[in-house]
Amino acid sequence: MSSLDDLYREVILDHYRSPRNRGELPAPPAVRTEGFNPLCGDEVVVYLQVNDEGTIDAIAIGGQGCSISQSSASMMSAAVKGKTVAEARQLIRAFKGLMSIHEGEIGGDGSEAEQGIAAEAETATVALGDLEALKGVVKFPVRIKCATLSWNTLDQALTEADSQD
Amino acid sequence: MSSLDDLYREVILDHYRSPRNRGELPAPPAVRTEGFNPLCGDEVVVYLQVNDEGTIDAIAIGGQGCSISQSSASMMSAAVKGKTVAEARQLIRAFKGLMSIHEGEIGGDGSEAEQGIAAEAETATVALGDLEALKGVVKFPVRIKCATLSWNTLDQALTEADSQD
Amino acid sequence: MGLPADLKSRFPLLQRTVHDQPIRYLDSANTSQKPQAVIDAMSRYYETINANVHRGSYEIAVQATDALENARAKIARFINAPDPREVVFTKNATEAMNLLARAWGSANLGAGDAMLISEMEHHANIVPWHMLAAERGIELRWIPVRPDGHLDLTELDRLIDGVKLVSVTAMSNVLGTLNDVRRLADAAHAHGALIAVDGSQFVPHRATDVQGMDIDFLAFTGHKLLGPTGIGVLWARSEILEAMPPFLGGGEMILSVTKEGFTTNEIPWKFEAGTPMVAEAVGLGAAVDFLTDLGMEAIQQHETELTAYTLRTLNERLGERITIHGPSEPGQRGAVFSFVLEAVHPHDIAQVLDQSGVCVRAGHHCAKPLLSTLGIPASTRASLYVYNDESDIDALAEALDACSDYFAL
Amino acid sequence: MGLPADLKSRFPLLQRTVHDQPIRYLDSANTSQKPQAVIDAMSRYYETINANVHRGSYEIAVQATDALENARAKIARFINAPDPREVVFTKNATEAMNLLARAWGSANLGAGDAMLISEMEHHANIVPWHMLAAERGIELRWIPVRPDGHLDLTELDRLIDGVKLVSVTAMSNVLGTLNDVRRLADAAHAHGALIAVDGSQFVPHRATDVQGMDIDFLAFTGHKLLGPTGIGVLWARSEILEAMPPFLGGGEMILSVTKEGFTTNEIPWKFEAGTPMVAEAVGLGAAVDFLTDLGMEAIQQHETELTAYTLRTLNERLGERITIHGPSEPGQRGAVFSFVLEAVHPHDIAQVLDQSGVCVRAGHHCAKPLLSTLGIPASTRASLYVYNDESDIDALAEALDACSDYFAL
Ligand SMILES: Cc1ncc(COP(=O)(O)O)c(C=O)c1O
Ligand SMILES: Cc1ncc(COP(=O)(O)O)c(C=O)c1O
Repeated sequence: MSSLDDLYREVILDHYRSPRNRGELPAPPAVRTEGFNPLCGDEVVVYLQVNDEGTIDAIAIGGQGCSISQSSASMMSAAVKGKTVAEARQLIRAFKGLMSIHEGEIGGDGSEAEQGIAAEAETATVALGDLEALKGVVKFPVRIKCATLSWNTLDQALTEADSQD
Repeated sequence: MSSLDDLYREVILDHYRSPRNRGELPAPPAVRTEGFNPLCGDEVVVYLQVNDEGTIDAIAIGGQGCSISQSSASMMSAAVKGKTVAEARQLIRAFKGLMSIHEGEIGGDGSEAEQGIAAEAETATVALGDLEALKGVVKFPVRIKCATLSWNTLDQALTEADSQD
Repeated sequence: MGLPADLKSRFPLLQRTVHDQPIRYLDSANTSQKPQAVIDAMSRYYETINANVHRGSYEIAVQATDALENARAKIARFINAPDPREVVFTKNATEAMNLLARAWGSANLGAGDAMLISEMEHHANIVPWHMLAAERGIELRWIPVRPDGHLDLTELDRLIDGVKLVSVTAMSNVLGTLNDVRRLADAAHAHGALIAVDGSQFVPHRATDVQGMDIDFLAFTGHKLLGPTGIGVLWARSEILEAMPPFLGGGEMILSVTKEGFTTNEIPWKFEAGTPMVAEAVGLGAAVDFLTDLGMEAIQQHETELTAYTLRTLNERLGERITIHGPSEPGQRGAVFSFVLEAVHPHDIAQVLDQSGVCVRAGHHCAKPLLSTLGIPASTRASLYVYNDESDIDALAEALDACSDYFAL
Repeated sequence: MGLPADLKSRFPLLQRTVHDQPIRYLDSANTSQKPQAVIDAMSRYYETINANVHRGSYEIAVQATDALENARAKIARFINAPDPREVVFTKNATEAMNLLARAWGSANLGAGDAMLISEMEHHANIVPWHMLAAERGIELRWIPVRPDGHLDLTELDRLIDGVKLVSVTAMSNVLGTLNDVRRLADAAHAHGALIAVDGSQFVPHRATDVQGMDIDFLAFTGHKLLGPTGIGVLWARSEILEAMPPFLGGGEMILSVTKEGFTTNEIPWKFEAGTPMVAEAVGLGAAVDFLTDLGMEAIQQHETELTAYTLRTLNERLGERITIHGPSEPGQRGAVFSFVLEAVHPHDIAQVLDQSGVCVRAGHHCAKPLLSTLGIPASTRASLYVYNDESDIDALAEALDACSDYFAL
């Protein structure tokens, strides 16, 4: 199963088996946002708390899904915790850049593909750390939506948190 | 054009060029019935007058269409004029027997195909005269509807004449 | 009887490899593979007699028309319909259900009228009714599904009382459950209702007899039946079709058109607006010939044996780690296996199995209400057809075992 | 430029004989013949990657999905659509018009609203509106046709005032008339109306640019475009598609289904209920590649030259005996010739010509209101495409001459 190892890197399986920041936050004050992949039934719930300085001081992840969507959510939560909203948004763009090389081709949403081109530039400059492990997903285009699910949900949560003030 | 001569026998072209009983009858007392082939736009109008003894004492043909539908109508009018209603109905069955060998196969109406089997027996016993010339039509299944159009219209006219009394 | 030993070799796609492994195609409930005979029948149509139908009097137009109408007659015989005019061609089973809902439904179902479907329906037998319900306020009732995968008919009398239409699947595309259609038909008719059957999964796998089942409508789809994409069938009794208003408007379905209005053609053409799927009908006719040559009895026997083998093999090999949904008795179900593997998500299973050439589907199988009832967000499904054999099941079991190890802690 | 000299040889059907004569296929406005490349693309699809789309994560399911979506993208480029998501696959142009009438029409046209079509429309662009009119009491207005075969636009301002939709053909399937779509689009937009174009005859024969024409909807059909039966297209601007309610209900078009209701998928899948016509989309993609390789400019030039040759040849050979309807200037029309031959009925002409291998259509060409306006119950129609050449026209003229003699007194 060698080529599978490109997809299921050890760090991915680790996040899948021991997800970080798993749980709930009281909402409000946190915002609660759901993301949904109708193709496979995957579900991610993001609980997000942004403090007055614009820093994400708490995040929790609920839902269920495949190893890719769940590990991506776990890594995402670890990566944005303690970051400012602006930094988190930059990370979203960078991660989409990492993913978007094939996105859109499988008929998902053309618009994301276009964003992708701009985002790829971003990817070069932002350190993704563990998230780099998800790069292998690009070879499996149907799984890209799994990987980006939690990031799209985070994006929505940030927008909602913004509009709360 | 040799095989065409099976279809366009001399007597058919003769009836096409010089149609018998062409015209109209005042209705009432005559009945007036229209037949229509939506595939090719052919149209036959039958004017029929049946006297108290149940004899067809006048018939006239209107409409327009291809050589097969028009010559069939012309021959039909000549064949039934002076006949009783019962004789005319027998002739209709006999003519359909002549035609029905292929009818129904082209998706026209399955029901006529079934009638056909019974009618073929009739064909053997009734003298069709000139009408035999239309036998060649059977080799050209799409034209069978052209040949039977006036006969179906006559059938309807007879039914209407019946219900007039 | 029995199926020919070389059957797999007649399906060109099954000769290919995937990731250097022989392909193990276990997704026939989704779509079937096509024998060379079906592919060739369509190519031959295009290469020799392609022309528009019902319109031309020249030689190839007559041949094309005959090809279309002969296919219709073959399909009528295949389901034991009394009259080919009762076979309406659609683009898939979904369009057939929509035709039923729109043309029959909008003439016969009004505000306050009730109809009855089941919890194990495919979205194709749910969404058209939701749309009709939203438009006209009809009431949709549901026959529940028991934990063992059978319909729960204990409350049938109450549920069916006052409904105008019962619409159920003959075989579940998720659980493989074979429903007792004749019993439902009798109940429907006893209550003055009509019965429609979704035969998408049943017709490819079992001898179908619309008269024996005593049903009023049957929908099925060509691509699950060794046939091409782009064609499906709605069968209905001729008196019903004759009384129904048309569905789509355009050429072929009219007798006459003026600026003021139109008159409709005879059945079945009244329901076939526009240029029909001629090559697809020819392909479906060839598929039906192929199945008839194999014999539907032999197919049933093959699939029942393989069902027993599959249940036994998966349970033996994976033990506690696997839960297979649906009826446990091989004789009461088709060869469709939805299962959950401990600690591995269906999407991951499908992905990992693909590396071994094993094609299975992960997801909701277009039956979300059923998955809600079963309490699972998604399942993995392996589904078999004439070309599958024990070696495919062995490969499946082997791959599942390895997958389970791979994801184990 | 110019078309390759061996083009006919790439169409297998055109190699056959009819009644021992080489076939002269002159019925392409009805349906076109298919190049080997298109037939092979579909066979190859079935033989190598056939699987259900948008649902599987295994290798061939991904390949099948890519094949479908790549075909969509090719077709979008072919008509210069800005976004592949604007291309909705239907089973034919007729279904595309019904989708428009049902989904857009029922949300946007109510009692008393008016729309405008023309007297030269095909039944596919008439009957769906008659059906909608019967259901909701909309007013259908008609642009008249002049005796020379052009639309009579003298009263356009009055006719278009207050309408919500203009729906016209870009090219008449009876007369060959090319309409000034851009002028009609400007008039529609100036009056706050949308414009739909029936491109069934235009798209196969002329470079199509939905942005250049500034239209809102375009319908066309695969089988007239060197493609297979069973596929058509509705193109519409994405904002319009997004605002439209769904058409048919079932799998693929949903995001979620519960017992209570459903939510719709994104465009274009929202409008594609059930298993799509995958092989047919692949075939249509191959057809579009074939036409693009030939070059739409070269095709237009070829057809315009052949149109001039046809008009000249028929008039010279048959003189007073023939009346050819439609515009007389080769540059203002497509290569579709409806004619009446003195004293011979169209049905007889088609039959007699078939004996010489010449395939023409006789009848009303699914445009009865137009034939009423022209005052003829039926006509004979010869229509050309890329594979026709002067020898076909010579054979037509020869056969018509003989036919006219045969029926002469
Ligand atoms: C102008 C026009 N519109 C629509 C159609 C309908 O196409 P289809 O029958 O493929 O739906 C045709 C051809 O029949 C046509 O010529
Ligand atoms: C039970 C059942 N009904 C209906 C359908 C719909 O078939 P199609 O997508 O070909 O319309 C399917 C398959 O997808 C099915 O399994």
